[in-house]
Parts: sequence; structure tokens; C-alpha cells
Amino acid sequence: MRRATSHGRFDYRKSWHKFSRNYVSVVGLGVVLLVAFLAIFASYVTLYPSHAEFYVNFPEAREPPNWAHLFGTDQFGRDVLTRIVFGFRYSLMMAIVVLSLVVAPGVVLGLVAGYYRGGKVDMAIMRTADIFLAVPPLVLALSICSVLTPSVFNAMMAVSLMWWPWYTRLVYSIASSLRNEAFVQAAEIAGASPFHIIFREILPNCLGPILTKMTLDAGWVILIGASLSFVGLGAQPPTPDLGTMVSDGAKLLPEQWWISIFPALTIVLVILGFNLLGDGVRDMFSAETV
Amino acid sequence: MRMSTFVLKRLSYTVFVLFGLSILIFIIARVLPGDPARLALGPRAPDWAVENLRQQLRLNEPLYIQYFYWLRDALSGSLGVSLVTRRDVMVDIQEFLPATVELIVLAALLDMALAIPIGMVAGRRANSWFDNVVRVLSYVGVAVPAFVVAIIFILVFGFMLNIAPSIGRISPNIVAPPTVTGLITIDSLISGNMVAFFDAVAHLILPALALSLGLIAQEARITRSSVVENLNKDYILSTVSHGVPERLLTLKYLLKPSLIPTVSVMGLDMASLIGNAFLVELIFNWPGVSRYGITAMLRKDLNAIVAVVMIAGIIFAIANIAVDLIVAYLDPRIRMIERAA
Amino acid sequence: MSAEEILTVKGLKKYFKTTRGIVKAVDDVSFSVMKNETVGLVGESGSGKSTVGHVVMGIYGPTAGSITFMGNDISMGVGRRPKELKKRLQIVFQDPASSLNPRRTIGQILELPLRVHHLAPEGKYAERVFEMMDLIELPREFAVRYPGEQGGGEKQAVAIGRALATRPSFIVLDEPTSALDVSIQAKIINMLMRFQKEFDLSYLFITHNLSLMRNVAQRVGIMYLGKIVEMAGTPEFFSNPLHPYTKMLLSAVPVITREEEALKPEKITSTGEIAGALNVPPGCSFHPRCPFVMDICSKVVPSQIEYKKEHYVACHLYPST
Amino acid sequence: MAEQLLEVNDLCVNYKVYEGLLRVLNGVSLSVGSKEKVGIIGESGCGKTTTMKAVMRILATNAIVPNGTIAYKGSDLLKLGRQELMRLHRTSMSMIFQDPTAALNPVFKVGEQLKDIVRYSEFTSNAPNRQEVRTKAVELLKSAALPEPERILDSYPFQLSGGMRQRICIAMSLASAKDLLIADEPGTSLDVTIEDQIMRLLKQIVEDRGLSVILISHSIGAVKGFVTKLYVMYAGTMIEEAPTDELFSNPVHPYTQNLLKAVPKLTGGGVPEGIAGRIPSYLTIGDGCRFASRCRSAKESCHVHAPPAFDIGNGHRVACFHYGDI
Repeated sequence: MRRATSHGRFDYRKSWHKFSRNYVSVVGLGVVLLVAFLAIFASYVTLYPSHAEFYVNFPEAREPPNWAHLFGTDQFGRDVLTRIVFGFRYSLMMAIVVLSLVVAPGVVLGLVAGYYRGGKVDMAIMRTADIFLAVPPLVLALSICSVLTPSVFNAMMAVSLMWWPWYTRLVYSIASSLRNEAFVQAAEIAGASPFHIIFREILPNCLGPILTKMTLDAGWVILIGASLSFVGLGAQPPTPDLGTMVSDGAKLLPEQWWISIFPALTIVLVILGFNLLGDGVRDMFSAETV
Repeated sequence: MRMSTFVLKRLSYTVFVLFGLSILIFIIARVLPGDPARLALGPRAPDWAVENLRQQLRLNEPLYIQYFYWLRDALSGSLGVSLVTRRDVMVDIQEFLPATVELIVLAALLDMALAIPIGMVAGRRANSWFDNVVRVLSYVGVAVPAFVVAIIFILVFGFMLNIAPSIGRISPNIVAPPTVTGLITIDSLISGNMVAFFDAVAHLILPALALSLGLIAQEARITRSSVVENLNKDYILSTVSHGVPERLLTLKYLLKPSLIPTVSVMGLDMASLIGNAFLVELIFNWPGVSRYGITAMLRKDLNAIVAVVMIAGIIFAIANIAVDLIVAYLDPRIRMIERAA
Repeated sequence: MSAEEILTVKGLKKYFKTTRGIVKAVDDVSFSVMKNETVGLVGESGSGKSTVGHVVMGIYGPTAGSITFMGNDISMGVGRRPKELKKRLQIVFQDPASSLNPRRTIGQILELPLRVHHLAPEGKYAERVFEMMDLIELPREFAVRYPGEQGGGEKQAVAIGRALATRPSFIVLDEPTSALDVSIQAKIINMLMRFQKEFDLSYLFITHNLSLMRNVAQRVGIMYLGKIVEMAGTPEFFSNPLHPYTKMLLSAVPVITREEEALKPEKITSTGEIAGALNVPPGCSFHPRCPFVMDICSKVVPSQIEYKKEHYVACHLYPST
Repeated sequence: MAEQLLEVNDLCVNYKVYEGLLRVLNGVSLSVGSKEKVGIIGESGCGKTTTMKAVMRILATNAIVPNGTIAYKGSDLLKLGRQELMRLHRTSMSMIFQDPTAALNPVFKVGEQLKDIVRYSEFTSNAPNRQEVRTKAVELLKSAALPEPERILDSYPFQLSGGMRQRICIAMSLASAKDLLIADEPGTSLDVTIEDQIMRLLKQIVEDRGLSVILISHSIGAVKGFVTKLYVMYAGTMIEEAPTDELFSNPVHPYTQNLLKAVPKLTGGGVPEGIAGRIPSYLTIGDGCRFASRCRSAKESCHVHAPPAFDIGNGHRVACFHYGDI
């Protein structure tokens, strides 16, 4: 209330305009919303909710796509489409858990290192981040998972453990260049505290890239999760995880192609959705072109 | 001259980072829950056997002592015994590494050879039908994971085209050339064995394409957008306004600056290339170090896991140094102005 | 002049270490600013004029020399200055596009100095912000807008408002209008001149624009490669320039009217370029470009002398007697 | 009127952007005679550079030219084919950009760039001798008063100072500008003593070679001693046109009057008020006089109709309905 006069209103109409001027962003938003809707209401929207986990019906196994089973059935007679929809739950959960664990510490470390650029704090944080970034993310995730008991939860922890430096590096590059900007100097001259400068002056300028990266990362985290379970180091059967489904079905290629191909294409769809959405988020934060 | 200091600085930092990485992965392998010896021998092994192995692996010593011994051995060429193959991990790596290098190098070459021309043409003819097709394909291409491409390849070539998917590095009925470099393509060329060469290439092409497709999409997109951006830059307009012929303008004055962002991103993309190799080798049953690594991970073979992660880190570092050198070649400002440390 | 000195700079040096050597951005600069006075500092890029302003503000601490402000020593970075003094000393930066945070509203920007120094009772900040906006002639509804949506003139007005918020006694104006068009520049300059009278302000006005300087400053100093080569009261400075560099600059100023053309000194054609900061010529740093160069110029650094009353110059053409 | 080299008539240029259509140039006309020196002044964003890019046919890819003709040596530049345009670029007209740092390709040596231009502009044969090209390039650098031309040919642009870069751009233009030289704020990004040197160099070159020149500037003083005819632009329109002395002694358009007053004088006397407000947004610009929103003498009709250019004698034309009363 006391600051009601000076806070900028978030201009929804303008932001939506900037977001939607590229129609593919809207398509991306649609895909993500659809996937989220299906995941939340999986038990209601699927025809065979009981097929999600442990269920065996050999007489109906390996049926190619038909009207009863649009995406066919797997080697245990489970409806592939039903399992895909339940798989969305694990995918989205993976993205949500990892990002909520990773973004805040990663961003704060990047801000602090950028603010104290050139000092010992900067050295310590960024060198550590560089070490984590010295090996391809999937390889690091695989190796962390390999020493843990394979499970969805451990996969989430493993991915979280190695994902923070990407945010640190992103924010660091912005923060350390803003450190010399006149508006930061002006705040220092006004006598503002480092806390104010880091979180009120610098952070708001990093939000666009952070949110864009979060949106894109949601897709990549889901992919890494699927890759882990594809290899067998993530979710374990009978968990309906997209990666597990692809790897189970891959053994039956090429004859029973639908068991692996449909979950695989769904992974593509989800990543594509988040990628397109991310482009829209980037547009939303872009400067005026006029 | 100054180029050498640039390379030297870059190299010494790489060594530092790899050293840090070895500590990190060592800690992960030792500190995370579970007794490595118990993991290796399985739950039914008697306690005395586990204790023996603990002694042998020096697991009872403090962590930094363990690391010291590991580092000393590694520098003298031993990475410890693999619990699975019962050989020194170094020997395993020597056997499996060339196949992976062959695959990754070909994928990177395919990536550059296709992405750059596609991006250049699309950018030069922005908003043409070709550009629109490229843009749609690159949207999708970026989103398709390499292992999905690999599976689709197996489906398409095995099921729809009825060509048995090429599994492994060389057909069993063909005699492999004598090992010189370990890269079958190079070795067969050296020995003049063209049959083996074409067979090896036929085996390479699908996994390499599966690995590079996403990158091609990504880099074509970046090349396109930097071409479009540069087309409106004053230095291109000025070259146009002096009547320099279009081909020279595109292939010289537009190409070189436009490549800088593409090549820079390639450094990051090498990460996904190396990471994806783990999955693609598994699917194509490619006898490389990545497939070896996956096996080690599934069997909790700690020495092998540490070694494979370090190998991935080293390949990634080499790729990044190569990328930095190419960027420095393309951009004299990076080559000649020392950035403030 | 018997007026009270508000700022005294003595033997100020600011060196920067770079990978290729030491840059002497400011090298032994002394001057003072009286109460209610505007002192102009003119120079081309690389002359170190902005660095002087930044060191005075404490954006970085000096390498050597002293800065005294209202009787207090402030030869240190802003972080170590007493809060009370920070309030009295403000700056307006060259480019308002970068000195105003694009992600903070104009209201938030104006409110920050008030809050830091607790200049209003809780709940009264909005009112004070509105008063500031009236002062800089911005409509009150702009408080919730972001600087990016405004024109250059409005943005610079906000930057001036922020500098005024703590009721300072001294403001460094670091090329406050060089990013603006002339028609906007005039408006901003008039605003600054009005505030100077209204709030008893002293200015250190840094610019490369000599014509502008003529109209705003009481005293003018001219800088070349980190040194003040000439300094005098404005009328004296423009009617009787001494240093060859001053004459060269004045000859090069583009002018509109015949009267202005007549004011220019004997024409000294501009030659050469300012040397790189890393290889400053020995002796007088201007000697490679000087039409009156003598043997001594490349060997001995000329010291500053008071050639006439209140007219200082550092040039071997004017030996101290 | 004498035979004109360049005649721009009623030129309009729009830019397509995400937000809609930017209607930047609206009915711009200007003419340049043979060996005539013409200046265009106006503040940032008034469309000076867009006009010149249209003349050079190097407008950005999102630009649209819905209306207007650009007659150059009798043919309409806007209808010229690629080959003919390239021939003109090589042999007849050239442009110097405002920022020499941006106008030189950062990743090629000066010699590479200059020699490629020389190869196609100065030689008619397709494969001139390398040595000839180099000699010619050195010669051009010398005529732009650059010391050590050999060293400069072997340098990258970022290794040289701003003044040297602008001289290189001038040298490049000398290769291909045999008739018309367009100079877009050639001194603005430079220090005042360097700007002075560049302007003197340009003046000497233009006079020695008998070129026609269009000099663009936002600094009124910089063009004054150079050109014989001045155009004043505001928000994408030509608002006043007069011989230089006439314009300075008798400015008629309220914008020109205020602009001249707003320039601080070396003789002192304070700074006048300036002009309130700012240039209107090209996105939402109306049909009326584009200066009306900032004009103290604007009447209601000014906001509705755009004023045509009224000829008031002495080659003085002004686009203002109230030119008599102000």
C-alpha cells in the first residue's frame, strides 16, 4: 500500500501482445497447457487408468493402434496412450522439482559472484561452477545416478545437483556486466546497500533471461530425466515414465514399433512445446523495437 | 606471438578445471550412499570378501589419501581395475575410445558441413519458401532428442525400408584393417582396404546422423539469424554500396562474421553431442567408450565410472579449445586484444 | 575571489592497471570549486575529464592526491565515505539510458535516495516523490512508468531529480546533455541553471562542448591526457586563450554566427590525434601536435603557472618569471 | 533550373515492425545539381539517414517504399536492375557512414576491404594485376591524408583510431564516387579537433574532384561553411529548404527558428528555452503537420492537414501554413 504510487503495473495486455505476436509461441503455450491438464487429470481423461503401473493382460498384448487403443498396447497388454498420459506426471514433476531446487541457489550465487566481480568470492563460486560445467550434463547426471539406487526421486536429486551452475553462469554474465553500469553506480552513490543493489537493481534485469531459460530448461530437464530412465538409471518399471517406455519398446523394434515410437514422439512434443513457449517468453521481455 | 600465450592460458585453465573435475567425480563416487565394495560384490557376498576388497581399494583410508593414490596411479597410466572386465580401466579405454572418437568427430563434421550452408542460404533468402521450411524443420529438429532419432532410424531403415540397421562398427564378414589409429575408417584407408572403408562408413553414418541432427537444426538456426542480423549492419551495407559483387559479399564479407556465433555455440553443443553419444552408442550397439560407460554405471563399476567421466571431460575440453581457436581465427579482436583477466 | 571553497582537489592522480601497462587517466590535477560556482572541465575523449568527476564521486578511490569537500577529506571510495557526506555530493551521468535502471519505475528511482537517507516520515515518500516530479516538470502519472518509455530529455530530468532528492550542495554534471538533441539540451541546461540558484548548488560541469561551456561556467579548465593545461575565468578564457591546445580547440569549434567567428583566436589548424593513454609522449604530452613546439617541450613537463591573475597555464611558451 | 544530378520526389518510406507500420519518410523531396554542395540538418530520428539509404538503395530488409521517385542522371533509381545499380555503386555514387567503426568489417584487414572495392571500381578488366590494385589502394589512402598507408593496409580496423577509420571510409568512397558523395554525419562520432580535420579533408576532396555532395548533420555549425544549399528535416518530412546564408539569416519555419536559437553560442548570452516535447512516434503519426504537437503557433488545421512546401522566393521553400505570420 505504501508504495502503491511508485510500483510499475505489470502491463498484461502489452506483455501478451509481445508474447503472442509470434503465433508459434501461442502454439507452445497450448501444448504445455494441454500436457499439464492431462497430467493433472490423468485418472479422469484416460480410458484405462488401471494400466498406468502394474497390470498384465497378455491376450491383449502387442496390439497395433486401433480404436480401443489409439496408440496400441505394450508387451503386457497395457494401453500405451494411457501410460503416456500418466508419464506426463513424472515428466512435469521432474521439471518442477528440479527447477524449484536449482534456480534460486544458482541465481543467488551468480548475482553474488557478479557483484563481487574480480574478488575471492567470485573466484570461488565461478571456478566451482566451471568444474561442474566441465563435463556434459547428461554424463554427470548419469554418473551421479549410477552410484545411487535408481528411482525417480534420486534422478531428480542427481539432476538438481548438477544443474545449478547453468543459472550461476547465466546470471553471472549479466550481473558482472551490469556492475559497471551507471545505474548501479548511481545507486551506490545514493548510499544503497549491497543487498538493495543485488536484488533490487541487478536482479530485475536478469529476470527475462532467467524465466526464458527456465521455460527452455523445463523441456531439457524432462529430456534428461527420460534419458536417465531410458538407460535404466532413473525411473524403474512399472513406473509409467516416458523414457522407460521408450527403452522397453525399443527391444521390440521394428515389429511392435508403436510401443516405443509414440512415447518417443510425445517427448519431442513436450520439448517442442517448452521451446516454443520459451521463445515467446523471450519476446515478452525483449525491448521495444520502436 | 600473442596467440601462443592465448593457447597457453587456455590450456592451463583446462588442466585446472579437469583437476577439479577429477576431485568432484571422486567425491561423488565415494561420498554418496552405498559401500562401493558391497555394491561391486553384490548383497550375497560374505563380509570378509567385502572387507578384503575394501582393503584392496583403500576404502578404509581417508578420502584425500584415496584420491592421492588414485591421482598418482592415473598419472602413471593406471586407472584401477574394472570390477566388471577385471582389467585395468586404462586398457578398456584404449580399446573403446577410438570408436567413440570416430563417431563424435564425424557427427561434428556433418554438423558443420550441413548447418552452415543451410543457415547461410536461409538467411540470405530470408522469408523465402526455403527459409520457411528451414525454420519449421529447425524448430522441430532442436526438440528431437538424439535417442529418439536413433530409434526412428532403426524403425525406418529396419521396418519400412527393410534394410537391416547397421549395428556395430564393421560387418562380421569383413576383415577389419590392422589397427594403427584405432579409427577403422582411417586404418582401412591406410591399408588401402576400400571394402572395409565403405563398410565402416556405412556403419558410421546412421549413428553419426542421429547424433548431429539436433545440432544441425540448432546451428542452422543460429547461422540464419546472425546472417539476417549482419545483412543490416553498416559494414555490409557499405560493402554493398561500393558495388562489391554479390557472391564475394556473401561468401566473404557476410560469411566470416556470421560464423562467429555459430562456432561459439558449437562449443556448448559439443556437450550434448558427447552426452548423447552415451545413448546412441547403446541403441546402435556401438562398441565405444560411452557404451562401456553405461555398462559400468549399471554395474556400479566405480573405477570405470570415474575414468569414463574424466574421458568425457577431456574430450569436451579438447572440443572447446578447438572451438576457441576457430573463433580466435575468425575474430581478430579476440586473437589480438587481451581481455582483462 | 573570496568566496568559500566547497571542493578542493589537490594533486589528484588516478592510474588504472591494465594487462598492457598503466594508464594514467588523471595525472596531477588540482582545482577548486567555490560555493554557488560552476566550474567547467573541457576535454576530448581520453583526456580524463570524466575520470576526475568519477573520482570526486568516489566511484573509485584516487591513486594519489587529496579531495576535500566542505572541509572533510573524501579521498576514498564512496563505500567508505560518511553517509552524511554522500547526501551532499551527487552526480548526473552522461547517458540517462544507462544511468536509470530500465526495470525500475521513475517513482522507485526517485524514492531510493529518499529512503536511504530517511528523508521523509514513513508514508510520506510518495508525496515527496510527487514533489520531485513537479520540480522536474514531469506529470505525476509518470511515477509508475519505466524510463525506457520516455524520451531522452525526460530521462535526464529524472536523473537530475534523483541527484536533487537528497538536497545536495554539490553536483558533478558528467556530460549531462551530450546524448541529447540541441532542442532538448537547451531545456535541460536551463533547468540545471534554475536549480543552481534555487538550491544554492555548486557544479563541476564536464563536457566536450566549448560553446556550451561558455554559457554555463564561471571558470573553465581544459584537460589534455590527464592534465589540466589551462584554467581561467570564463570571459578571460574565451577572450584570451593562451595554451596552443586551447586555441586549436577553439579554432575547430563549429559556429553559426559571424560574431562567434570573430571571437576565435588566430587560426590554429588542428593536426594529429590525441596519443594513446598507454604511450603518452614525454615532456609536454601535447608537443607532437603543437605548431609552436620547441626543443624543451619533448623533454620537460611544463609546470602550471599563474600567467595572469586567476589565469593558469602549463606551457613552455609561458615561462614562469 | 540547371540540369539536376539527383532529384528525389515525394519519397515515402515505411518500416514493417512487429508493432505495425512505422511511417518514417513522408513526401521527402530534394535535388542536387552537378557539383552542388547540399546539406541536410535535423535531429536524431528525423529520417536523414533513411533518406540517404533510400538513395543508395541500401534500405533495411523490412523497409517499404510505397511512393516516390529518385531520379539519378535521368533514370529512376528505384526501378534500376541489380546490374545497373551495381555499376552506379562502383563508378558514380558512394556513401560515408556516421560511425566508421560500424562501417568497416571488423574481421577483415583494411587492405582486404579496400582492395576488393578498388578491384571492381577502378578497373574495368576482371582480373587486374595485384600490384596495380595495391598501388591504387595506397594512393587512395594517401589522398585521404593517411600516414603510413602500407601499415594501415595491413591493420584491422579495431587497431586504428576513430579518425583513421573515418579516413579509410573516405578513401573507399573515393574509389567509387565519381559523381556524388553522400556523407552521413562524418564527424559526429569523433572529437571536435578530429571532426574539424575530417571536414576540411572532405571539403578539399570534393572541390578537387568536382563532386556533388550531400552532407548530413545534426550540428548546424558543421555544415554551415561547407554547403551552398540547406534542407531542414523534421520527423520524416522536409520542412524548409534555402540557400545556406538565406536560411541562417532568415529562417521561416518555427522549428528551424527554434533550432537555431537553441544552439549555445561561443559568444555566450545563455541558452534559450529549446523546444518542448519530442518527436512523435512513427507508429501512431497522423496526417497533419508533424511538428504541430510541439509548435507554439499551431492552429487546429495544422493537426489535420500536412502543409505543402510553399515557395517564398530566393530558392526558399517552407512547409508551414503560417510562414507569413511567424
